[in-house]
Amino acid sequence: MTQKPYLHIPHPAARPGEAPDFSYLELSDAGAVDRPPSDERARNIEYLAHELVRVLDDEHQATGPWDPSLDKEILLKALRYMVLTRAYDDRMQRVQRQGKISFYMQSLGEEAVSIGQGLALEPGDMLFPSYRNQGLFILRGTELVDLMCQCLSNTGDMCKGRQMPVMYQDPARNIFTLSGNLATQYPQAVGWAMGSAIKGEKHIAVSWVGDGSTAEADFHYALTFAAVYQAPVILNVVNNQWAISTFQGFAGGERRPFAARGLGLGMPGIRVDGNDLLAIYAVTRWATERARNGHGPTLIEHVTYRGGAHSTSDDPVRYRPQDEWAAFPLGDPMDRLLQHLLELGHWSDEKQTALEEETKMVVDDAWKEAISFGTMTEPPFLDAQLMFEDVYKEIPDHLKKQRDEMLKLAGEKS
Amino acid sequence: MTQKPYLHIPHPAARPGEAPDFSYLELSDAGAVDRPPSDERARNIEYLAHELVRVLDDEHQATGPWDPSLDKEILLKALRYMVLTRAYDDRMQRVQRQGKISFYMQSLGEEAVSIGQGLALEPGDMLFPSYRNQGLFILRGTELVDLMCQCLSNTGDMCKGRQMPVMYQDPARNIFTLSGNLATQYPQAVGWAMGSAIKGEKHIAVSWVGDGSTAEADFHYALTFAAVYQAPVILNVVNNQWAISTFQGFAGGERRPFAARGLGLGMPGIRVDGNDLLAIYAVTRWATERARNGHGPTLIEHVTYRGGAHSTSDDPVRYRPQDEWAAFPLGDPMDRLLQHLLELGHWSDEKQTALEEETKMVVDDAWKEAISFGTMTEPPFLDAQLMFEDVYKEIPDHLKKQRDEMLKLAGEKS
Amino acid sequence: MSQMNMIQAINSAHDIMMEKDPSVVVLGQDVGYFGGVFRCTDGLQEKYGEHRVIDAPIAEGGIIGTAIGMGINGLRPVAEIQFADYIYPGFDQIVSELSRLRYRSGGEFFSPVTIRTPCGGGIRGGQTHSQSPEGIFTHISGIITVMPSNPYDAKGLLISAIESDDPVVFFEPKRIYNGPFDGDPDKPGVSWSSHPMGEVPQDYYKVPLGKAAVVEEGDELTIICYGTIVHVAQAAAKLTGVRAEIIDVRTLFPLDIDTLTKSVEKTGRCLVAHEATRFCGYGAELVATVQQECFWHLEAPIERVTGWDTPYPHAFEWKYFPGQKRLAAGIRKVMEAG
Amino acid sequence: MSQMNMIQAINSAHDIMMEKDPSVVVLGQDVGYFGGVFRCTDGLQEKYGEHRVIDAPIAEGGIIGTAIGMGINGLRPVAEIQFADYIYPGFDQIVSELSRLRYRSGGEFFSPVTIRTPCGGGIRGGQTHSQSPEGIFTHISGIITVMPSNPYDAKGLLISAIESDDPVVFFEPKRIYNGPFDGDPDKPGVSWSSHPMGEVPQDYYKVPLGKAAVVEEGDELTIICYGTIVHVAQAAAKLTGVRAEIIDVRTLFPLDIDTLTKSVEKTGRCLVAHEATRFCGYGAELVATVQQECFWHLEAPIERVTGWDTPYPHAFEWKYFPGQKRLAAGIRKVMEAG
Ligand SMILES: Cc1ncc(C[n+]2csc(CCOP(=O)(O)OP(=O)(O)O)c2C)c(N)n1
Ligand SMILES: Cc1ncc(C[n+]2csc(CCOP(=O)(O)OP(=O)(O)O)c2C)c(N)n1
Ligand SMILES: [Mg+2]
Ligand SMILES: [Mg+2]
Repeated sequence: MTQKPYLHIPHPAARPGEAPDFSYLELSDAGAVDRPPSDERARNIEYLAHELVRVLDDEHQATGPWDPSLDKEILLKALRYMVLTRAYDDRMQRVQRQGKISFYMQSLGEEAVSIGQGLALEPGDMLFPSYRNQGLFILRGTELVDLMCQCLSNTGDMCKGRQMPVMYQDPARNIFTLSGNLATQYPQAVGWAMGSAIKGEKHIAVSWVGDGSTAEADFHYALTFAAVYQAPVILNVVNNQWAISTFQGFAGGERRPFAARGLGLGMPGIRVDGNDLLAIYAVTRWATERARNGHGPTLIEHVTYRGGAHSTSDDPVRYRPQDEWAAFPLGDPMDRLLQHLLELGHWSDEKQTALEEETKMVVDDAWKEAISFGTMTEPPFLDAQLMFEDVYKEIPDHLKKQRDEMLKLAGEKS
Repeated sequence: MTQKPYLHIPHPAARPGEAPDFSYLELSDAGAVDRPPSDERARNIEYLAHELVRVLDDEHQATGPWDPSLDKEILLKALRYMVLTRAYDDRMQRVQRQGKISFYMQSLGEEAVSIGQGLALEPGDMLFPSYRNQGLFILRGTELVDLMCQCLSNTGDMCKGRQMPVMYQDPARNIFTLSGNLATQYPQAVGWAMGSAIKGEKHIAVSWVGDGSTAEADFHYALTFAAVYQAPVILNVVNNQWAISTFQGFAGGERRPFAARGLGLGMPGIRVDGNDLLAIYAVTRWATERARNGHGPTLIEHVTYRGGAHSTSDDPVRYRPQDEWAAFPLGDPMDRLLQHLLELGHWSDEKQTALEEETKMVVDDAWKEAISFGTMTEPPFLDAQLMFEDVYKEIPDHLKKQRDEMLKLAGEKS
Repeated sequence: MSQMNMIQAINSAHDIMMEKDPSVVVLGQDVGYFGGVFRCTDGLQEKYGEHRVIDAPIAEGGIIGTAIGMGINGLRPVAEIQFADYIYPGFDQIVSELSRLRYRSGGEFFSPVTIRTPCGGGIRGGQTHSQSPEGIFTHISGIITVMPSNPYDAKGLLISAIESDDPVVFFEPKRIYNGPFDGDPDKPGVSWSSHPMGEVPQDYYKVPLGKAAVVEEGDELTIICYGTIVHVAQAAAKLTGVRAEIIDVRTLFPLDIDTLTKSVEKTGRCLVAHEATRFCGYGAELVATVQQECFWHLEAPIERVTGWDTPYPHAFEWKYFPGQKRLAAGIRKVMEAG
Repeated sequence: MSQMNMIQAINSAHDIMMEKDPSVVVLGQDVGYFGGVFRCTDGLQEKYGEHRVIDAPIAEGGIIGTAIGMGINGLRPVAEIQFADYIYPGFDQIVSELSRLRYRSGGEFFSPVTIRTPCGGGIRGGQTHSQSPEGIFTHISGIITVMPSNPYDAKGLLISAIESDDPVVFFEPKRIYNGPFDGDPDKPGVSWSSHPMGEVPQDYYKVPLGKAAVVEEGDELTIICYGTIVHVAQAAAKLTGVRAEIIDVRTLFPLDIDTLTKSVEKTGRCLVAHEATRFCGYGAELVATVQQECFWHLEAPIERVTGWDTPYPHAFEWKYFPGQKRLAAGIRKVMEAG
């Protein structure tokens, strides 16, 4: 077939007004993908990047070689934290709409990534999250009120008012500070992991970016350095199909999965059902074993869907079918875990209702406490002098002068 | 096998004083690799990135499905231009040693890449070379004297004295201006190719980088944009095993070939014997067909060896065995083509001697002419006012003032 | 004539140039189907097609690198970088390539790329959606740097930029996309429709690159500024009652030195103001140039009022922003000196 | 005490710090087995092993990004960028990350990375091996910027930089690696062994960050400069016979304003000189600061002598370089003014 050169423009399967269509997604059956030993040579396990590791089947049963055989307590913990993360998101989304915070970003539909992976990691492992990993903080125990205070830029804000909402951190729990610049955390995670190896420690680093962010230079740097030095790191691509208004095809996802991006460097990739908490847990354990035992990095692609808008500044109705999420073939991660637990008899609808109620109250209480530290419009306010701190370790003279100028002006009538 | 995480540090097979060892190179037999149709779907031809396309066998015969069946005239033309390129390099290397030019970079051992590919392309195809592609200029007809004048920064210099030696260009012959910054030309080539498709033209773009340069961001950008838009472009990685003092393992070449770097984006890669002019010609034709007929980009890795020092500022004796090139299993590209022509009876040792003599004279004459345009130390000199031109299309006022200041000072005694 | 806000004016400049010149193409993140996160390219893809209004991968260096290549191939690309804070991954292609192409090739190659990018604070964007990095671009030889302060100039300057064979980095102060802003965040927002510079011809016109505008005449003090601060300076001057001559630099490079010196020679006093951080900011060059050219006319030290030398904090946006109070204090200081 | 050139002094600073502090690691292109293209890291890998002196892929952004990560993990990385001209691919990690980490995290994270990079012209490097981009780094809040002018300072400042918990960009003027250079390319090369600042203790010592040095005392004129130009200024002052006070800024940020103002208050005249391009260069800030602080003492406009506002051309290196003649003319101009 001969034709003139043309510019191929990726098109999403459906635009507003059209019927959602996920036929482009290549799916494997639950349990269908082999599980190799975690020290297998990269070139022998390239199939993992092209198939889709799934554990939960259509009957909500765990099946196949990747079934992590989690005990009831862990499963219930996972459910609790997914419910909590969603309730937190929901509340923060609403307070943004009420003008109480300036901005917000939900992780709706992607909660299994943070909760499933968080459960599979050790506390000493260092996390370099993206802005849709609030579940990691919540799971590791960062207080909701602390997260809320950050979003409020109030007197309880861990960032001292410097960052937009959702740019959290938790050094005590080994979670790095979030950046507004996409993908910059990726090579940093690799460097951290290299540092761990240099020091002879067993901790690994883990980082996350979105599908769209894979086009950035830092993605390439991270994969290259990770592969060259066989750094003990897990690099995750959360493919939620969208990057603001552009679908994953604009990041090169039309022909091969993101999990395959490192194969050319000899870095194994695993494509996993990003809405299947068990599968996520299993592949993450596999990758931690590999990294921790000196067999190098793994790239994990989570196939999921961005259930909400990109952020509170975005309106997806303009660029994708409103009912697209409902048609997503991998469903809702929270619901799938719930069904699994019901199926196992570990849980009941009543308990779920009670959990959701209780969670809402927890979130309510946290919010009440958070606003007691001030809001954008209500005191107490952060001291504006903080603006001049932490630019350097010590405040340099010229910043002291500028601070004094500010204070002097604040004291004067205009 | 369990061990502590460690930092894997790539090691070249041999260091100074050790015996060269190329056992790490995975080679295919000549003629052994299948040739698919040029419109074959990328995922069906991934083997091309891992094997090694070779046409010339150990008996110097052309063999197998990739044999381009070139006629005698083209083969002899290829030989002539390889000889000329090497003679040019040799002369320029020597005049640098004599202090006549400030710097030089040879393409010794890699001449087949430029000559083989140059022959396979159309004159309207736009070339974005690296600094080791002098053969492209010579083949397309840029006068040696023009290349020499560039290296001399003299009154005949196409760059008006602004660039270090070897930073040529030839817009009339569709060759872009060289950059000292590695890999920057790669996304530019993709953009040019996108432009060609946007305009509905049939010209393709072709670019080259070294193995070491693949670690740069621009390599990633180029592959991503080329794959996303299916741009009509050929991207070449000239893997000459070394990047100044670091071997190709530091760019991630230890586990998988560079040709495989685009597979994860659905971009076909071909690994070719970079010292086999026939194989290079053949894979390039295949890639041009693919691009020109609207089937998108190809990444070609040329497996070759940097026969000389990195540049005249470098001393490879410090970091690699002196006799490494002699042990390189793919030989010397010029010699292999010569042997093929002898074998075919198209050429003789006498003719080769005559050609080499004649070529030397051509180069001698060119050099004599070039220095008549001035050298670093002998007039005529370029007018220093040129320094202020071409920063902008028109000289802005502040630069006119600076120029006048310079002229005034030049007129004064110090 | 019609009323346009700055977004509409920028959109109109694109539209007119794409209509007029088939070699004009637009690329950037979310600029195509969606029309841009600030909607500056709204409707263009529908009108000119997917081959001329191109959604790009999230790779600023790739956007600029491929735009350069398109420019070499005879196109005239307009690239949008979603926020100026995200231009740094493209910095190498801008500095090492775009701005040096003509020079290094002895004039044989050039690429007429225009890079548009929203800059500045005041929209609660915190440290990664508020930056004004113009001062690191004005130090780079080979590019033109522009920052308009109103819809009329934005359209006329953008058309000039697109037509220019020299590369242009075009900063758009996003705080005034929808209306002029005098620096007082407590006042209700104003729209461009009540502002004379919101009157924008629908057709083609140019505002020349390299020419400053005197937006207020005065004889007591010269205020040199650009972007959002032009409006703040006007309000601050009124506040103090000082008869200030206010100059909107508009094109930061090449700088219209004559307009500045003529004014300072008249007033003898000068204040330089911008939103960017002070140390080594663009204002330093303005001060250095004015003191050089007008030294013997100066009756007081030239004062700078700028953003503080810190990142732009989310919580203290209005303490960071050089608002009316800070400008007024600066004005008084210059007037009282000597 | 022993004689060292600047390369040896820099090497010694690495050696001492690696010996003293096991958390110091070195990474960069060709820095390991080979010892660096300028040999500044020669012998370190042999001594400290491949886990502490690391050859890196050719990816400046990756080098800086991973160095940041190592720093977060408690190491103290020293990253070499082979030429300052090639630092731009790492610009985003420097500006958006390295310099903002402490701030954005409310002081909870920081990464004590030192970035060393050779800069400046005079070695026939043409436009891509001659740049002096310090002025775009000094505009970035959150980093310290240093440029030594001799072996003694180079070692002492580098040790301070490595020990600093703030990130440092450390520019090394490569023209004076092997010997001081007074700006006259026709004179035979001089080695550091005949220069007092080539006397370098073998042991640990520090030159404090943020302190300028008065390298010549004088009362007629203040010359503010740094790097290679310090030596050119000394020669030029001699040429003119003017009793110039010559200040070597050494740390460009934070700037030692007191030393500058004290001198200008004494001399009343000031010349600022650097090799980088003029427009919006570091010199603009020096002029702006001095005119602000010393306005009432100034008897003449502050003059700038700098590289022209063009790229650094290969053929006209010495016409581009602000040599003795240009500095002398600048000195005379300032002395004759008023
Ligand atoms: C360097 C940089 N460029 C652009 C942006 C603006 N931006 C913020 S989020 C986003 C989309 C990211 O998409 P993806 O990586 O898929 O993550 P998702 O939002 O889907 O989780 C863009 C373009 C940015 N923050 N940083
Ligand atoms: C951005 C950038 N970083 C570093 C350099 C310095 N440098 C010049 S050539 C080179 C090695 C390149 O190796 P490779 O890409 O393998 O090409 P080869 O020289 O082997 O042809 C380096 C590091 C540069 N020119 N540009
Ligand atoms: Mg996404
Ligand atoms: Mg190489």
